[in-house]
Amino acid sequence: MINFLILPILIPFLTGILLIFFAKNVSLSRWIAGISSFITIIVSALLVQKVRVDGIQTLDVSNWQAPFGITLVSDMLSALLVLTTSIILFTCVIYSFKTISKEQERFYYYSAMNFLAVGVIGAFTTGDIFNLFVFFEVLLMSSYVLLVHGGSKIQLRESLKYILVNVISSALFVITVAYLYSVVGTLNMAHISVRLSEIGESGIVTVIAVLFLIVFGLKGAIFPLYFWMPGSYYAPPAPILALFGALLTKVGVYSIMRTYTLFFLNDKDFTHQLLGILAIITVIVGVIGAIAYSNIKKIVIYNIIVAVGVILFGVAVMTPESLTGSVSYLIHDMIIKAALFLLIGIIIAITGTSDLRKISGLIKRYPGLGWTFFIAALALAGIPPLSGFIGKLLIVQEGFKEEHYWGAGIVLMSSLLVLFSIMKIFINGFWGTPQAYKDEEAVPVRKLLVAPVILVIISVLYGAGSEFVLPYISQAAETLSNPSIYIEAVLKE
Amino acid sequence: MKTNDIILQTTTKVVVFIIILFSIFIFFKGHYTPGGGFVGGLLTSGAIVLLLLAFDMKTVAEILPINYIYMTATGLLFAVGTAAGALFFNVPFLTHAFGDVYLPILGKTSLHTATIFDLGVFLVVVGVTMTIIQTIGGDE
Amino acid sequence: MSLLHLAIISPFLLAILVPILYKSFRQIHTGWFVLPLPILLFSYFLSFLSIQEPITKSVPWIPFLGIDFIAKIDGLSLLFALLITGIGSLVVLYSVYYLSKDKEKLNTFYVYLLLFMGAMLGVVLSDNLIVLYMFWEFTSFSSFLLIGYWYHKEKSRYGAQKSMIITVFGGLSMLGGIILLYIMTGSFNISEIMEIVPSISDHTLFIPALLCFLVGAFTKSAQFPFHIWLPDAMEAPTPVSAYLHSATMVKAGIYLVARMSPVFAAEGLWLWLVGGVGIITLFWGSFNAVKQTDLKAILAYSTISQLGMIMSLLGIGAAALHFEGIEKSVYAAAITAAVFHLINHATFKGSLFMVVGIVDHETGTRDIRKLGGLMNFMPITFTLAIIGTFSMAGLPPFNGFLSKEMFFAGMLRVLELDIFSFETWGLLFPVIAWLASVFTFLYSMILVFKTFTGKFQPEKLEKKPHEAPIGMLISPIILASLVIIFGLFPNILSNSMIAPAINAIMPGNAADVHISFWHGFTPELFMTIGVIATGILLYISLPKWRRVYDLFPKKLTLNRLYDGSLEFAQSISKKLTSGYMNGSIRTYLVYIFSFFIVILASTIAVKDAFKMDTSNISSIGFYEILLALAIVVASISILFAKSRLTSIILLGSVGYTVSLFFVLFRAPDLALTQLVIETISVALFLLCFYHLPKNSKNEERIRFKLTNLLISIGVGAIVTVIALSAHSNKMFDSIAQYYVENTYEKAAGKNMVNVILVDFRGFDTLFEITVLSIAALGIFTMIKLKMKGGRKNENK
Amino acid sequence: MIGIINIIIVLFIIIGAFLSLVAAFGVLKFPDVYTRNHAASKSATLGVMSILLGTFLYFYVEKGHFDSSVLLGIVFIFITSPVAGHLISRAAYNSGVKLWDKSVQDDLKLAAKSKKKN
Amino acid sequence: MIETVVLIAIFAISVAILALLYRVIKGPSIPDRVVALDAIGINLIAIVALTSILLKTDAFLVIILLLGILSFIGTVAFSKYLEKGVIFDHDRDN
Amino acid sequence: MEIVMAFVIGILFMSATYLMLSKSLLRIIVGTGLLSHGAHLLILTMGGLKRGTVPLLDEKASAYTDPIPQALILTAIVISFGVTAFFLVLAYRSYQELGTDNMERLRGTEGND
Repeated sequence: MINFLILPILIPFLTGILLIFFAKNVSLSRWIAGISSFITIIVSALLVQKVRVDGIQTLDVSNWQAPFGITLVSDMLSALLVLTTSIILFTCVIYSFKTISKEQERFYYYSAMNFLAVGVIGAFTTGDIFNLFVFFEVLLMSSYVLLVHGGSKIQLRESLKYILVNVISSALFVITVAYLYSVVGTLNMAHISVRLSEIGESGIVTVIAVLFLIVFGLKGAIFPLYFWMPGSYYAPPAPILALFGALLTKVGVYSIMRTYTLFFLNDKDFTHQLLGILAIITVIVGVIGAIAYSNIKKIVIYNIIVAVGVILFGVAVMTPESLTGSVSYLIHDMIIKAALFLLIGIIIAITGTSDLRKISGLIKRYPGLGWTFFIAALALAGIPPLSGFIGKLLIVQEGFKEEHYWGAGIVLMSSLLVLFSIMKIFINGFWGTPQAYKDEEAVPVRKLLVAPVILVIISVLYGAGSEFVLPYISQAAETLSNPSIYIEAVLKE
Repeated sequence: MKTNDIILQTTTKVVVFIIILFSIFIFFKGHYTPGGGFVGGLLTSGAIVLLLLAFDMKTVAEILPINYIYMTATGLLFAVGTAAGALFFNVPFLTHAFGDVYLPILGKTSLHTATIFDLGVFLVVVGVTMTIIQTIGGDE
Repeated sequence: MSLLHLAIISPFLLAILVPILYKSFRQIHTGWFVLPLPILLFSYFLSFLSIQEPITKSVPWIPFLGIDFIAKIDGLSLLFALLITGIGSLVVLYSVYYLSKDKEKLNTFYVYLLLFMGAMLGVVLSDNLIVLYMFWEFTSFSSFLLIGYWYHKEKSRYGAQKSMIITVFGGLSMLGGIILLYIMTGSFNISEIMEIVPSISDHTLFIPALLCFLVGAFTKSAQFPFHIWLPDAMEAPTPVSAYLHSATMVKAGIYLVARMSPVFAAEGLWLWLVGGVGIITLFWGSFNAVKQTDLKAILAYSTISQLGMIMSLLGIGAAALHFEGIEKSVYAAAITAAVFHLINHATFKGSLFMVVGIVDHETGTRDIRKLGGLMNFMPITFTLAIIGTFSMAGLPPFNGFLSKEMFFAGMLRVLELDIFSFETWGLLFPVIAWLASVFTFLYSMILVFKTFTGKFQPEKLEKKPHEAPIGMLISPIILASLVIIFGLFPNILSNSMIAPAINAIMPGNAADVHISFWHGFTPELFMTIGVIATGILLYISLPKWRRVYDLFPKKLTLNRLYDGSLEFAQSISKKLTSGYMNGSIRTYLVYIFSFFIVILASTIAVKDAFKMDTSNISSIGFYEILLALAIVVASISILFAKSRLTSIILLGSVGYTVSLFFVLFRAPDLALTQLVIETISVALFLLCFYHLPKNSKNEERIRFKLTNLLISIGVGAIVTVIALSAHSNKMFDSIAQYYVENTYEKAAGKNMVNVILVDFRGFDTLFEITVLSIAALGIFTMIKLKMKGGRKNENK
Repeated sequence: MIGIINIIIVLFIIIGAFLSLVAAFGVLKFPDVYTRNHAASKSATLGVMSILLGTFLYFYVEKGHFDSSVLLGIVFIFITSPVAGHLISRAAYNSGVKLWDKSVQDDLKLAAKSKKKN
Repeated sequence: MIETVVLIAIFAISVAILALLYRVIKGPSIPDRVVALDAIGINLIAIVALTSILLKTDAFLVIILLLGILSFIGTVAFSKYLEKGVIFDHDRDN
Repeated sequence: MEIVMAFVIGILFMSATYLMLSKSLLRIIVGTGLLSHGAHLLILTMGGLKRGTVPLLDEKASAYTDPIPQALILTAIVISFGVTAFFLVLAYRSYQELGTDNMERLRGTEGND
């Protein structure tokens, strides 16, 4: 079936639409949302396998040959990210059953979640730069809706800032695409790549590359464009935060990855150097933020920034291995961030606060929660054999190999501070004198734990089973480091 | 204050008719001349807004008992349905088909699946604008 | 999967079962289920004693990256494996009596302990550095968990965090070293690296790699200045201290140094660093041990110092690599001493920890100021303590005496070294060694005599002291007897264990290891006599010179440095972060836009990207200028608009002008859409802002306005400049020609824009209307969803 | 023939433009909202209709294109413009905008008064 | 000839629009502004018509009717807002 | 003309930026409106202005204006309309709940300790 690769977009899309009709019936909505996201997982897994076996999948939507129509491209990177996204969607959906009030569920909560997934998956899949913008808007629009869903004061306030920043970044995206179109006269990414490589080194192309870095950097929260993020991500409840933390910034990161490996290859000394420097500063400011706060949400939020820096450093180094590392770390980070946010959601539900100084001794009553968190924390810090290790290993290794000693060293040592920041939660929140919390009894901790436990198990398997995962990831990195594979698949030359 | 809106209401009845006719015209001609589902939809909702202005929300709801959110969703279904229809013929998603059909009275008519797609757009636009206007207008 | 792998994994497997066993058999002490495993493993490893050649078994893990679980057992590994399982068995046995099955969470305790055991076995048996690193971190974390075992105690948490930070820091540094080695050699396997080593010693990364490894080893083995975590680790239950923090885990660093010696020892820096840091640690540890009042603290510092001693021996021993023949074996003797002392230390320190545990258990305190005269109540314990401390102090006939003699011998050899400028500074080694031994003697005496002799002070004790139960005594008795046996018959170890270990450290050095009790009247012997004499003198005069310790500035201790830097890091990052994260969106936008301007302006400048080409532009019509003027005037006057209505109307007029531009620029569809959309937007503006206050007179200061102005001019200029350059750089024809040719033929339409929208790029449109729908849903939700009684707000 | 029609078209356009100017001048110069509205809704509408007629003729003659939407537009403006003018005036009056102080008569005030009395 | 005339007419109408814009900004009352806006809308129609002649294309002629519609709806909305303070009534009978 | 348009767009972006940096929420939203106008004009300009007739095939012209930018702008207009509408309603709701439209008073640094 030639349309196979659109199914991961289509299923959540249809689900989102159907859920508009059934929104008033909460339990039916839950069933639909849960089942459909599970089906999406299966379909995406099949897609990954298909890409593994048959190579890059492309679909010329509307049957117009590339570059004239819109082409969807599932290379290994996008297929893997789509799979990860669908897993995260599934876990966040089932987690929501017990955390989001019925009132909210009735107001198109699951529709918005599904549309968000459509946006994210679409952005991962599309092979057209303007279509990427459209999918960005889909996911942003859904994220606005989810961010403000429930309408508490803090949500309203932070949504204002979030939307403003994203409106600006969208406008910049549009003008950047316009500039690019002016220079190359096409929108298909593979075609752009071909034409750009014909141009060779050119000042304007470098400028456009920097513009793209700014546009995607705003979304991916790199230094110095990340300022909006901690405040905005602080506002929504846990499952939404998990979706945001795991998916939204990663779309920005993915886009930088894509454009910087496919388009801007003629002036690497400048563009990739810049990317590398920014990535390293991002790691540093992220770490600084993570150790500054004693608020559990903030700590994890700042860790998103650290991870973004690490991944992009791998992209800046730009060797096949470092790209393998980046892809591996990207997927790891999506999974583990989702898990951490969901876990933190449980902590907040139990204690009613996210202030670490008011939390202690949780492990006595909630050992399961504690140990899941512990493992997730170790995975976050990149302790072998958990999921973060291989990615970081490869990134650092290639950093040293390419003589970016400072950068690689900082990435390596950032693990320590990441660990410190996250273990602060474990040491102070789970250890310490047990205390009683109001409303504690009402929290169905066991049921809530299902979703994060699934994610943590995946993380462990992902790390320990690297041997099975790495061929896929290195296939993804191969496409990244050798754009001609991508171009041939799309333009069928 | 209660006011007498006879002039407005009478004009509105005529004008709404003109607008809707015009929007249908613009919708169908979209493939050939400027227009299309989008502008058509906006115009139709303009007509409904005019009704709302001239009459009141309750009356309009009685005349047009439409849940605009469902209308939006239906529009989306139309659009995505047209697109996904291609899946059954194993041609790429959103592949359109068109052809000339001879109808008894109208003679040779061109049928185009793009029109159904555009109808989806039309419905969505009407649904969305009306949802927005009604929710804001109806908020105390 | 070989038996060897199974041996490494078995503790982990058992760890999984422990909670189940704990739950199912509450009345039986969980320790009994655990005990058989280390004993079994110990006997399994004993079976390797006779094996001459290293045994390597490989299980593929991630061959993709050259990471395989290669278990390799040679003399050194075997020695450690035996230590781990042997001491492990004793500690488990001891813990069965030490930890009450009613009060303690035994399940977690034994899980941690087993995790540690497996991890430690993994460290010493892995040939692959990445796997070694993995187990290395495991030991750090199991140590972390064990130190924090009584997590309700503030000090436990503090100690746990400290040990974790320092050892993980070391671990990461070691990982860096591993990576650097990999870059140089292309392999993670120690055996393979060793073969390649000669060819890489000139590599620029060689020294950094060496330093990285040493940091890893020093942190783990609590070497100066990283030793500060070990005293705080004493918050762990005493069996744990005996096991992890004296006998095994802290020796992982020693293991690493020994293991990597063949790789790095050719470098002079290695000698200096390992030897020097070791000797400093030796002195500093023993010197500080004297001033401690907590029994476990004394032991902790003692451990630090003893580890320093072993380390310095390894450093000096590395000199052997630079010599041949007889001299080689002379220096290699230092390594023999190191290995021998490694074993000895495990025995006497293990037993001492257990003794202290007994004292603690039976009296409720470990403070020597409260203790005294316990000799009469617990004679067996006292005997054990005497054996342990005398061995530690280096008194005959215990094993400590032997290794101390060998240590002195090794240090004296330094005087003869004439490489790496040891001839100038080498004298320091024996001097410091001797001084340190004096203090070692001193604290050993304090440990035993302050506790067991002197005045009995029952009023200061929580419990009435009496002899410990026999079960608790078994383990220390076994260890104490080993102390004596190894002292009297050291050669039962020399060929079975020490020689193979040395072979692993110094390959090709097949010198026969023979340890003799009596060396004759050598300088070492006189040094020992001097140590004893001075030691006794100092012990007697202790109260008089104790004030020496007060001379050390309290603010400059390493602990303060650690606490201070942690606090500093947190407070400075707090300050920094709250400095720029002030919640004001304007501030953020100022940062973002400034970055935008600066980075793009400099890129344009550096890359000389600005280009203006007037050959390709279209004509300028009069009415177009008019419109342009209108749009400029309108948009600028918005800035000065006082009322909100004016600004909305002006925005609307900009929008309408834009649609007129669309008319002029041949875009009818756009003009249509823009007109309608603009109208609706204006209407929405009015609808929504009906409720808002009139533009309140926000006092905007001149500086505020000036910043805004500068930034906005910058943004405008950049956009213009890039637009001009981009337009002047049109390099290709647009793909639009295809649409012109195919719109009618293949898509049956004439309005190209519309056909693109519904057909060519219909996919965009599909999701564009999705965006609209989501917006509608969102708006509907925002207005209609007003949670009853407010939302359960988790952020308050 | 075409020449004549061209002249007609030109005439229509000139008249339209002139009327529009006049209307604008009125809106600019008249003293109160009612008089301004008068200028806008009458003069401007007429001007535009005239221009539209010109346009319609132009396309009909020059291009042979009978554009119904322009005609419909003329009709539409013809219908709606007076209503719009009426609504504005009434809104202005009801929202309390004062008449020009030199106005001589306010019929609506009288009517409202008499209505109240009843 | 027509082109010259059209240009002149466009100029005239532009001047008219500028004058009306002055009224829009100046006020003084809101109905004044609405009146002027309504007139601007009407004048825009003229501009579009004239531009179509200028560009010799009938593609923009639909805009004429569209603008008429929008201008009418806008004026109605404005006047209702001025008169009643709300734009939509919930139920006129109450 | 493209050069003139580049400057017009620059000025639009300038005004938009200035407005978005101010404190009042309304001015900020007006700023985003200007921003999208600027962006749309930019797309059109970048496609080349007046390179032919209206992109309707009836015109029997030798050259047509590039239709792609127009299609892109159309999509962008619709999207920015959706966003603006949402933003407006959000502002409205925020004012209801929070009682101010001054962004400087809406800092809020929860969890910043």
